[in-house]
Amino acid sequence: TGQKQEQKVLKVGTNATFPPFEMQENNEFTGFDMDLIRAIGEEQGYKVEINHMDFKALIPALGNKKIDAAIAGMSITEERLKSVDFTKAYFNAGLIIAVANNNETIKTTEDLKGKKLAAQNGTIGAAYCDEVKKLDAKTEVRIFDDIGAAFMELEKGGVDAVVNDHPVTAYYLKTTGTSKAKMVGDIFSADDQYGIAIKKGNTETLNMLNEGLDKIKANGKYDEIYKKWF
Amino acid sequence: MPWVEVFGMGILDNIISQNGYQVVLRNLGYFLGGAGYTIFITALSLAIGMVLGLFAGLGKLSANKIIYMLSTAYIDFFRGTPLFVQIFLLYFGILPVLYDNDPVSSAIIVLGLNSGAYIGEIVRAGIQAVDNGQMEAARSLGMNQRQAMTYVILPQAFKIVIPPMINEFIALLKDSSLVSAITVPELMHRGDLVFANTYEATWVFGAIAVIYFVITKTISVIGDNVERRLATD
Amino acid sequence: MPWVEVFGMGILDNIISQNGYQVVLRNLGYFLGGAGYTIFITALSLAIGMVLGLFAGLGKLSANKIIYMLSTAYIDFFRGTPLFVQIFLLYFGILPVLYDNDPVSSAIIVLGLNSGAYIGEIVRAGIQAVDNGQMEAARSLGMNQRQAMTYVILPQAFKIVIPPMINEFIALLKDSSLVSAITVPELMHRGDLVFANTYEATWVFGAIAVIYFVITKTISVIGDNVERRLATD
Amino acid sequence: MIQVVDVYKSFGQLQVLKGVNFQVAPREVVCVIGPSGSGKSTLLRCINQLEKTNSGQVYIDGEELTHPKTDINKIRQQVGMVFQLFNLFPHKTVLENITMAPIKIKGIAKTDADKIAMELLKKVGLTDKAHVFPGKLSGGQKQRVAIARALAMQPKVMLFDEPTSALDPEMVGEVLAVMKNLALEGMTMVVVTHEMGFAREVGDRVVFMDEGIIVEEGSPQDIFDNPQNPRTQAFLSKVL
Amino acid sequence: MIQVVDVYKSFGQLQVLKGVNFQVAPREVVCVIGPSGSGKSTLLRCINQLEKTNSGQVYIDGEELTHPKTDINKIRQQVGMVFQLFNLFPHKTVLENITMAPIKIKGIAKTDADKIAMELLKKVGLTDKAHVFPGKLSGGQKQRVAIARALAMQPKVMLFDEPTSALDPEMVGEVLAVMKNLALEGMTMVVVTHEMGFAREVGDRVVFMDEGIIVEEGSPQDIFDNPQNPRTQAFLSKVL
Ligand SMILES: Nc1ncnc2c1ncn2[C@@H]1O[C@H](COP(=O)(O)OP(=O)(O)OP(=O)(O)O)[C@@H](O)[C@H]1O
Ligand SMILES: Nc1ncnc2c1ncn2[C@@H]1O[C@H](COP(=O)(O)OP(=O)(O)OP(=O)(O)O)[C@@H](O)[C@H]1O
Ligand SMILES: [Mg+2]
Ligand SMILES: [Mg+2]
Repeated sequence: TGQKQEQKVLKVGTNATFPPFEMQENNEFTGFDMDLIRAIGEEQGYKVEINHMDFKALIPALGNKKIDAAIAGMSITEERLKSVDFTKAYFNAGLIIAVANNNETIKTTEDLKGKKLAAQNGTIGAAYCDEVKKLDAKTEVRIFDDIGAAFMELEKGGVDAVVNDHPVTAYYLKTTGTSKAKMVGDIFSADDQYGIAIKKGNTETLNMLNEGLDKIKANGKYDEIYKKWF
Repeated sequence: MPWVEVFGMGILDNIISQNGYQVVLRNLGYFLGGAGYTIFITALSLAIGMVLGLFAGLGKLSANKIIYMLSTAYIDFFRGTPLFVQIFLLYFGILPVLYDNDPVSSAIIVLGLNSGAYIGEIVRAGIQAVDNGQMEAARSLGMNQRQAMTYVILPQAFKIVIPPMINEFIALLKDSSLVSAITVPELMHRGDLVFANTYEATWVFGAIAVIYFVITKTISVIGDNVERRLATD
Repeated sequence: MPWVEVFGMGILDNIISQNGYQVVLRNLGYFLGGAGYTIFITALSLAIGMVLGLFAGLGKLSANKIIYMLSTAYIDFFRGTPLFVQIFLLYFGILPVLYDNDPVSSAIIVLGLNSGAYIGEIVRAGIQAVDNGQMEAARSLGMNQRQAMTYVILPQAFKIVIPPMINEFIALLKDSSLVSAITVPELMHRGDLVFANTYEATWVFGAIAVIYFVITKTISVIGDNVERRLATD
Repeated sequence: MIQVVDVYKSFGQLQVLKGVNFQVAPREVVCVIGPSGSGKSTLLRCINQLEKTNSGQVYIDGEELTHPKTDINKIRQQVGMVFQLFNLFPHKTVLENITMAPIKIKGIAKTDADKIAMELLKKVGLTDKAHVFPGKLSGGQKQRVAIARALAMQPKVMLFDEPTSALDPEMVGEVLAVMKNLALEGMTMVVVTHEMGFAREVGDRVVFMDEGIIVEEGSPQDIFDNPQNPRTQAFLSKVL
Repeated sequence: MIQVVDVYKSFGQLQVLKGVNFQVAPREVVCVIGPSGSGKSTLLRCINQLEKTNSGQVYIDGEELTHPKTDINKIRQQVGMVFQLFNLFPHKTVLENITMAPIKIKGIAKTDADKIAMELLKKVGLTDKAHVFPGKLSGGQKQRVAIARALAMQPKVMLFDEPTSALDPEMVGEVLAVMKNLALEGMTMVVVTHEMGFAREVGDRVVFMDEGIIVEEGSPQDIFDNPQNPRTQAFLSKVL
C-alpha cells in the first residue's frame, strides 16, 4: 500500500507574501510553512502540490476543493472556526512592536495607548490593536492589506508603531528595514497560534494532517525545520 | 397552501441559521458606511478628474507643442502605469513632500489624477467627433476659439461623451477600492476586514458586490436619463 | 574628459550597489515572463470582449424586448460588480460545473465577459453617434438592417469608438492583474511575490510600472495610428 | 408603377401628410413642387417607407409596401433615392460609395461594378474624383455622386429630392440630360424640385403640394401656363 | 469694403484659387456664379479667413485679415456667413441658434436678443418653429434659420453660399426681398448662387469664376445679355 499512497496528491494553497513563513525564491516556494507541509506530506505519503493565490481566494478554494488545505500563517480564532476547521496549532508566533529608529517614546505595550498603530489585516496584531483602542479611544488603528505597506507607513512617519507577528517583523528588519526601524519590548500575546485550514467538515484531511503533524514533532523533523528558519 | 409555507420557512430558516448571513447582518451598517466613503471619494476624484480631463483633452488638440506634450505625457503616465503603483508613489513618495498627507485626501488626489487621464482621451475623442462645420459656423459668427469651444463644440461633445464617461465613472468607483491599500476605510476595505476575521468569503463579498451593483446601476440609470434628455432628434 | 567618466561611473556604481537594482536585475526575466502572460490573457479576453460587446451593444439598440433586456442585464451585471467577485464566482462557482476549469482559461473567460460589458456600452454609443441619414441612405439602396449595420454604420462607428476602446484595452490590461488571485502568474502577481520577499517597493514596483507603461504606450500608439489612418477629411 | 392611396403621416402633433393620393405610371416622370414644409420630402420618404405611414397604402409595381409581410429591402433595390443632404458614406471613396450596394447586395463582381461606376461618374463629370473621399468634394460634386450612387443599383424607379439644388446651370443641364436618357430607357421618376424650369423640361406631369395635400396636378403646360387653383397661382407668380 | 488681392489657395496638390483679384464697394451686392468646383465656396471662405490663403491679401473695411496681428474675431462679427450645408447648431433650438452669438459675443440682453430673433424669424416666415430643434426642420426651413442666424449679428458684410438652393420659389422671392432690404439698409453682400434669375435680380455686379480665376465680371445686363468671354457664353447658354 505504501507505493499507492505515494501517488496521492495533497493540493495546498498559500499566499507566498509572508516571509519567512511563505515566500517565493527563484520560482520555488520556500519558507517555514512550505517545509512543514512538505514534511507532513512526505510522512503521510502524499505528494504536496503548492498553489499561490490571493489570501481571499484560499477559503473559496477550500470550499470548492480546488485545494485540500491552506497554510498561510493563519491564526486560529473563535470567529474563523465557524467557517473553517483548523488543525492543531503548529506554530506559536507571538507579537512584537516595531518603531522608527529614532522613536524613544514607545518601549512596551503600555506605551501603545493613544498612539497611531498599524497592523496587517487578519493577523492577531490587528486584533491586538483593536483591543488597545478599546482601552484608549484616542488610539488610531490602521489596518493594511499588506504588511509591506504597513512598514512603509512606519518609514513615512504616518504611524508610530507596527504590531505584527515577531518572525515576520524580524525578517523585515533583516532586509530593508535595518536602517529605518527597530523592535522594542518583549514578544507578547503568546496565544497567537497558527493552524492549517481545512474545509469545514473535512475530517478525513483534518485527521491526516493532525497525525502527520504529531509524527514530525515526535521524530525531530519539526525542530529541524524550526532551526532552519528561526 | 401549507407546503409553500413549509418550503419557504425552510429556506428562510436555513439562511438565518447560516453564520455568514449573521456576519453580513451584523456588519451591514459598517459596510454602508464604507459605501459612503467609496461614493465620497469617487465623487470628489471625479470632479478633479473631469477638470483635469477637460484640460488634458483640449491640450491634446492644442496647436501649442508644449501644451500638447504636457497633456500627452500626463495622459500616458497616469493611464499607462498601474493605479496601485501611482497610489504608492504619491502617497509614500511625492505628497509627503508637499503636505502632511492623510490617506483620504491622498486617495482623492491620486484617483482624480488617474481618472483625469482616461477622461482626457474621452474628451478629445468627443470633441473630434463633432462635425467640422460647427466650428466653422461658430467662428464665422465672430466667436473666438474659446467661445466656439464653450458654446458650440463642448455642449455637443458632451452628448457623445456620456456613455464612455459613465463607463469611466463606474470603473473609477470600482478602482477606488485600490486605495484600501493605504487604509482608506471604503467599502472593499471593510469587506476585506470582515472577511479576514470570519473567512466568510461568499456572504461577505456577495454583500459587497450587491452594494456596488446598486451604486453602479444608479449611476447608469442617471446617465441614461441625461442622455435621453439631451437627445434633440 | 575624465570627469565625465568619473561622474558616470559614480552614478553607475551607486545604482549597481543598490540591493533593489540587483533584485530587479535578477528578476527581470521572471517579470517579462509575467508580462507575456498579461499580454496573452489580455489579448484573448479582448477578442472575446469585442465579440460580446458588439452583440451587447447592438442588443441594447434592438427593438426586440427580450434581446434588449438580456443585453442590459449582462452589461449591468458585469459592469456593476467588482471584477474580483466575478473572478471568484466564475472560477469557483460556475465554470467548474461546465468543465474542469484551470486558472488561465477561467481568467480569459471572466475578463472577456467583463470587458464585453464595457465595450458593449462603447459600441452602442458609437453606433448612435453615426448620423441618422447614413442608415436611411443605406436602407434606401435596398440594404437590410444587418447589411446597413455591417457596411455603413459599424465602419463609421468604428472610428468614433477607437479612443474609448483604447481606454478600455488599457484598463483591461491592468485589470488583468486581478486574476493573480486565482494563481495566474501574470506580471503584477510576480511583482507582488518579489516585493514580499525583498520589501524593495520602489525598485520592484518601479520596474513593474515601466513594463506596464511600455505595453500601454505601444497600444496607444497603435490606436493613434489606426485613428489617423481612418481619418478621411 | 407607384400608387399612393390616402396616406396620412404625422410627427407627434404635427400633421404633415393629410390624405395624399397619387399615381405614377411606368416610364412617367412626375415633378412635385410646392412651398417649403408642405410635405414633399416626407411624401418621397413615405414612398420607399423610410418613413412609416400612419395610414394609407403605398404600392410599387403592384406590391404593397405598407403591408407588414412585404420584403421591403427587395423592393427598395428597385427604388433609387437621392437625398436633399446627399448622405454620402464618408468612410468610403466616391467610387466605393457607388459600387458598395451593387457588390454587397446584388453580388456583382468588383471589376464589373467599378466599370459601371466609372461610366456613371463619366455621365456626371466626376471621373477625376473617383478615389477622393466625400469630405473633399464641393456641394455640387457631392450631389452628383449621390445621383450616381442611386443609379448604380439600376433601379426601376428613382426618387429625387431636389437633385439640382446644389448644381450650377451647366450641371443642371447635364443632370437633365441624364434624367431624360433615363426616361427614354424606361425609368419611372418622381422629382421634388424648386426649379420650375427643370420641372417643365423633365416632367411628364407636375404635382403641386401645399400643407400636406395635393392641391393640383396636370401637364407642365397646364400647371405653369394655366394654373386653376388660386394657391398654385399665387405660388407660381413668385417664380423669378 | 472688401478687397481680395492676388489670392492663391491650394488643397495639397490641387490649386483651387489661382490669383483672384476682386473688390466689393460698400453697399454693393456682388453675385458670384460659375461651374461646380470652380472655387466659389473657397473664395467666400477665404474672405472671412475660415480657409487660410497660401498667398495674397484680403482686406475688409481697410483692415488686412491676412495680417497675422489682426484680431480676426472682431472682424468676423462684422461679416455674416450662410453656409451651403447650413451648419446649424443641433443642440440648440432655432431661437437659441439665432440669439447665441448676440448674447455671448455682443453681450446683448436675452430678452432683447429674443425680440430681434423673433423679428428675423418673422422675416423668413418661421415664427412657429422658434422652439424646435434643427433636426426637425425641412431643408428650406434650415436654410432660412441659417440666414436669420447670420443677420442677428447685424453684420456690415454678408457672405451667402447658395442661400436659395433649398428654397422654393416663394421663399426665394421672400429671401430676395430680405436681401434687397438689406441692400437698402447699406449691407454689403457677396452671394454665390446657381440661380441666374436671382443673380440678375439682386446683384449690382456679377462675377463669373472658372477654374480658380475670375473670368469675367460686369453688370448683370452685361454678363447675362452680352457675355464677352467664350467660357461665360458657353456656361450661360446652358441655363434653362
Ligand atoms: N423628423 C421630424 N420630426 C418632426 N417634424 C418633422 C420631421 N421631419 C419633417 N418635419 C416637419 O414636417 C414638415 C414637412 O417637412 P418636409 O421635409 O416634408 O417638407 P418639404 O416640403 O420637403 O420642404 P422643403 O422644400 O423645405 O424641403 C415640416 O414642417 C417639418 O418641420
Ligand atoms: N477641404 C478640401 N480638401 C481638398 N479639396 C477640396 C477641399 N474643399 C474643396 N476642395 C476642392 O476644391 C475645388 C473647389 O471647391 P469649392 O467648394 O470652392 O467649389 P464651388 O465652386 O463652391 O463648387 P459648387 O458649386 O459645387 O459648390 C473642388 O474641386 C473641391 O473638390
Ligand atoms: Mg424637402
Ligand atoms: Mg460651393
